Amino acid sequence: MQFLTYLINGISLGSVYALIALGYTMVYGIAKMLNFAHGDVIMIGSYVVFFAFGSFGLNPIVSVLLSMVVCTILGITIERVAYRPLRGAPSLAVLITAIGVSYLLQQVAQLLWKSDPKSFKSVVGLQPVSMFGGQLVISGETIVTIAACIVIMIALTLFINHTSTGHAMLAVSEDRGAAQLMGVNVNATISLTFAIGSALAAVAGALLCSSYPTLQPTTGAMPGIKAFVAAVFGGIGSIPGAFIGGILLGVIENLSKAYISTQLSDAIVFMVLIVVLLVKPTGLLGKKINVKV
Amino acid sequence: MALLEVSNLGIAFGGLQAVAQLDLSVEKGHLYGLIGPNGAGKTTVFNMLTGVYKPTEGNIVLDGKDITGKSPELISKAGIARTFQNIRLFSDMTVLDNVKVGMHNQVTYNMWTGILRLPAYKEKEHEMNREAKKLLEIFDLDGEANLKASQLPYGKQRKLEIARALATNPKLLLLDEPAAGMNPNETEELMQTVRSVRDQFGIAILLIEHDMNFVMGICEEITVLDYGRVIARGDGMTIRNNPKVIAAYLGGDD
Amino acid sequence: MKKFVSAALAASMVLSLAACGATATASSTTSEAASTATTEGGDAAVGTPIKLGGIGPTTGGAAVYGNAVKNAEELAVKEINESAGETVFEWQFQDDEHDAEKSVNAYNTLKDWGVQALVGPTTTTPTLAVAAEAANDNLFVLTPSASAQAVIETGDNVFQICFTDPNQGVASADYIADNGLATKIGVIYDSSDAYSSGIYDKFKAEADVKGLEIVAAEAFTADNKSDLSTQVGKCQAAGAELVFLPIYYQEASQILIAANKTGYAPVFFGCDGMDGILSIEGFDTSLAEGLMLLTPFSADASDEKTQHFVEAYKAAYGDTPNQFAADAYDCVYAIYDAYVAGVINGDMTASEMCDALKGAFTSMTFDGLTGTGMTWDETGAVSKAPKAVVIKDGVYVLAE
Amino acid sequence: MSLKTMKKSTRSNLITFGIVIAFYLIVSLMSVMGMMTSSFAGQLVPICAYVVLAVSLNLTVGILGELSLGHAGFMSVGAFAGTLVYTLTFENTPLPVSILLSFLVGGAVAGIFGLLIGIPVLRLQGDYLAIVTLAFGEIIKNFMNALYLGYDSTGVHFSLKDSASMGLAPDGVVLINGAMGITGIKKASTFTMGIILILLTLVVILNLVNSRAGRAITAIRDNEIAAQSVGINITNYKLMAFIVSAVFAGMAGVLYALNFSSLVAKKFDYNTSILILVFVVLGGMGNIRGSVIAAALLTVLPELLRSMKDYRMLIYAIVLIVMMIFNQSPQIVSWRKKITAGFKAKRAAKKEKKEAA
Repeated sequence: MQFLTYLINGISLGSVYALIALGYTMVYGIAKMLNFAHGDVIMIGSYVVFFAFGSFGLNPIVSVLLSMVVCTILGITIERVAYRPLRGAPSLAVLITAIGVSYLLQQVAQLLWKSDPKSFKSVVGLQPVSMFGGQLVISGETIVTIAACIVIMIALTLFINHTSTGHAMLAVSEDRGAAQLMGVNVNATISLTFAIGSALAAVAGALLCSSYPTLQPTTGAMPGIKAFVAAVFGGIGSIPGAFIGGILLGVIENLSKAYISTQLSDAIVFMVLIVVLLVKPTGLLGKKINVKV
Repeated sequence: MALLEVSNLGIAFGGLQAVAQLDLSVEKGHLYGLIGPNGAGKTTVFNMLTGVYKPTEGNIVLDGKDITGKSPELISKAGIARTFQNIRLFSDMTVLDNVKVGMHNQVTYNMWTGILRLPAYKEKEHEMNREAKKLLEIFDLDGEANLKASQLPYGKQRKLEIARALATNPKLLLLDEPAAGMNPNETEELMQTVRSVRDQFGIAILLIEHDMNFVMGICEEITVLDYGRVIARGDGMTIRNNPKVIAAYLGGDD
Repeated sequence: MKKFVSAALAASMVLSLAACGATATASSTTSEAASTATTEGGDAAVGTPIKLGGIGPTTGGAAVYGNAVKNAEELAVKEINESAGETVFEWQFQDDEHDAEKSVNAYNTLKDWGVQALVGPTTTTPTLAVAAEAANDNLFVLTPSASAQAVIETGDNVFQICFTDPNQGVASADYIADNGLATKIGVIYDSSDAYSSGIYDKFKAEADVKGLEIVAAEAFTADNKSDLSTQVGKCQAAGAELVFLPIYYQEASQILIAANKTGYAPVFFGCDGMDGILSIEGFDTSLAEGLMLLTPFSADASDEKTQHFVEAYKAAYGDTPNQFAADAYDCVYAIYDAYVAGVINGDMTASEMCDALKGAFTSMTFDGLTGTGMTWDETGAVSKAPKAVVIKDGVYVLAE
Repeated sequence: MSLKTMKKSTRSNLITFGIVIAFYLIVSLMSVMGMMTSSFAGQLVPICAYVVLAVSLNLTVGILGELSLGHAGFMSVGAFAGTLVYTLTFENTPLPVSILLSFLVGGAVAGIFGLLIGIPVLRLQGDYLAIVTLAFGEIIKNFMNALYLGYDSTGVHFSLKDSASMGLAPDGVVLINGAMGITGIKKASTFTMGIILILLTLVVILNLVNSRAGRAITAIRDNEIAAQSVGINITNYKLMAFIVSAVFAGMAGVLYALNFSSLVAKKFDYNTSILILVFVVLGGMGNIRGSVIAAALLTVLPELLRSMKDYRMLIYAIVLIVMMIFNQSPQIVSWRKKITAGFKAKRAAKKEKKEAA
């Protein structure tokens, strides 16, 4: 029974990673860039929800929607101002700029909302599900997070494979030059990708902080890195991969905390990651890269 | 025994048999052509010969030594050099350095000699520079020695690739569409160069080419591939009149 | 292109070198100007102001502590200067991002400014680095909150106003054992944090002596603190009746929430880092009901000093001060006491002032927010009585 | 040989050395003349350490072309190994010997880790490799944070849990105390040592780059398949680049650690790795001189911004973004080229006019 509890803890954590990783992988898959500022967009989104829902008492759904709008605008602005000028530059240049944006967002948050932590009020009203006479409890947040992951995963897959905009995204991801020749507006498509990624970040932020309610300007940083690891774990660019990677990461992390060492759980997670990548160099569900000679 | 003996060579990707039952033998000093319609498996043959792909069946013997399935590095050391269909130069390095990289296993000194600038360093570098410049002269590239490879015009890039391949001191040189993208004048010039390279270095050359004039003009023997199998073999005349070849190229349905 | 970039970089490098020189001169002139201004404007009897420097993380993950210290120091300096009617202290605070290297940089910046005594750094790791530098310079260091034993071992110029970690660990174990709170103890601590693991080590040693059984000792790290439910679960599974939390209040609040979710309700017991838990914006304080902590300070205390401080702090910075702020406030006032006693004045060199303050601190008794009758021994450790408080109806109540 | 007839690369290298030596002379002169601020003096050793780190990382990122996000990990193992040697030997060995020994051990240990991390490098590419190096750095950090090491009369003890689990006798000495790391280090690093390490790093890496091995490494970056086709052993040269890079990162770690009285694992986190990467990218990938200058400049920058108070790191972030765009944006680069070309043309025209006149 104890094992099941730890497993459930792992799945709840993993579902949060998965939710963040979906945004990562989406942006990576289409725009081919590691958006290191994704975690910080999540943090900004969480603050919006915190104030809208916690302080002004708006309806939780309205708060999350508001946060999605704010994050979408933020995401598009970041892309326009910081990333677009670097299109065509080496990918590392964009990576470093993304890190700069990440610092910037953290600093702005600190100046606006100060560094003292806020305790986030959960946006999930669902009662926990209790099983085996209360020995096993699954929180409402976990259920909602997993449901959100699955809905988003399916919606994204459908959107990309079955709409013309989605096809445009695929074309941009395959070959930007060719897509442009075929009349796809590359800039608009990438902007849209960032818009969707950032809207997902807002949802992820609300659910991250509902499960783990300490909100600070640095809140997004570490989950952001972990989600990035999860995305790579599952095969970066692959939407189901992000989900599986996230869940696995959370489960491994929590089981190693439970049965091996709480100090070394991160080291264990990362070692598993390295082993997985050695066996499957492009992650669990990643596409094999074939170099044509 | 011929310089290169290929017998029953084949490779399958997944379920797709890309090349099957290929026999090929190239004599020392010969100019040999490998032709066939697009997708016939010509480049795949090159990739097997140079170790990029591991054949699923058959043998490759170079100068009496079995090199089947060896790594590209070892095959280069054994004496096969190549150029690529889509030019693969070290584009951020100078033209001279590209050729010097080609000499990697010809003029050697270890890491410490380089770091500590031991006397051998100067000596070997001089030797390399001298040899490299000679090669560049042959291809009329000596004037551009200090340009970056990416700054060269297309035709010269193709030549540089051949120069680099020759720098490895090969016994057999594989040229993958050397005349692609060249105008008739350039092609003519290239034919001269290829011939003179063969004569000067006394090596065998196996080339893939779509330009029939080029192939017929310089190759002593030609093998035609279609769907991964040999459909004809012989000199230019024989090939030109072979109905199977004509059918393959014209897309006939016999 | 590359050439252009390197040329540009080189040029700015030279500029920055020049700027380095220039900043120093500029700042010294401004401070001179400032001091002249105060002498002209103040009463005739005014002495040279004492330059107090503060260091702490005002950006990055630990910014909440640094900002508390910064605000409280600023408040104390302002109050002192106002009530004295003269500029007793000039004060400057530098950010160290909770990093030893940056903290030494901050210290050197303060030195260039002419700092005479240091109130800081805030966190343990930076303090260790700065204390060693200050020991070389013989500059007085009074840290509000760097509580490791190693901090005061660095030199005889280093004093703490907070409890030393071993002290807290031992005091906590003693309190738990002596009051018979529990025999089966769980601990959740931050193994990546010097403060937390320091207290835990000593707690464990003392618990063994006192016959307390530590049934679960679970750690988390700075990178791995969003999910603490497994640690809570392990304490629950091990049957811990009391969970000792030698950690800061943000993580503690997460643990309380996680325990509440699974219906686990042991006694939670914290140290001074726990103070602040009731003032987290948005935190449901009913979860902290019954939480015990050993703390030198409580923002709810009814004494006049505390109430005045909390009010002034709230008015100036908008939130409730925590224990870091209180410690920093005390630091400034302790040095002010030495000034009032005539031990130090602004005309002393930093080294003279250090010697004078060493003498003053080892002989004086100080009443502050975080304790009355505080004294210091030669090592720089403070002696004050921690108060055990328990949270009842959302406020601290002295535990019997 | 005059400067003009010299090979272009040799000349460029000499300029790089010249910059470092000039920097040393200027700083020495300033400190003799008493013009040095404490703030700047205090940054000198870290600047040297970061320069060495940037130059060594440039070997993997710029010359070999593999993205590494774990450089701080090498720095960490080097720093801990070197500092341990130093604290154990400095009391009964002549100081220079003790310092030299700690640098050698620090470099060697980091080199071994370079080999270890080099192995996955051979199988992975691009972002997957980047994440493995990041993971490596985090594993090192996590592990060192949990490591307790000490010795007593019965021998060496260690634990990965807490200090009590070491089972040290009361007379025992704790060497590494978990998150507290190593404390009470007697400061030993000097600016001169730092400059010597920079020069050593530059000599080794520049000479390596301009030799047979360096050409092989560059060739692998430009085109791995072509490099194989001319008989280059990819494995050997990738590992060589990783190991050399790690050795110097380790030595930089020792230099850094011996500059402070305490050493904690937390310092060497992924933020530090990224910071070093920022130096490399901003200075220009493969451009060693650029790394030297960018590392020095960006280390000083946050200190220069101290007058900005609360806005310091905000401005730092903005400067970083603006510099990246200014340096790397294709449009701005071509725009800048046009302007400089315009200048050159004007100057040439002027010259011609003069000559004509």
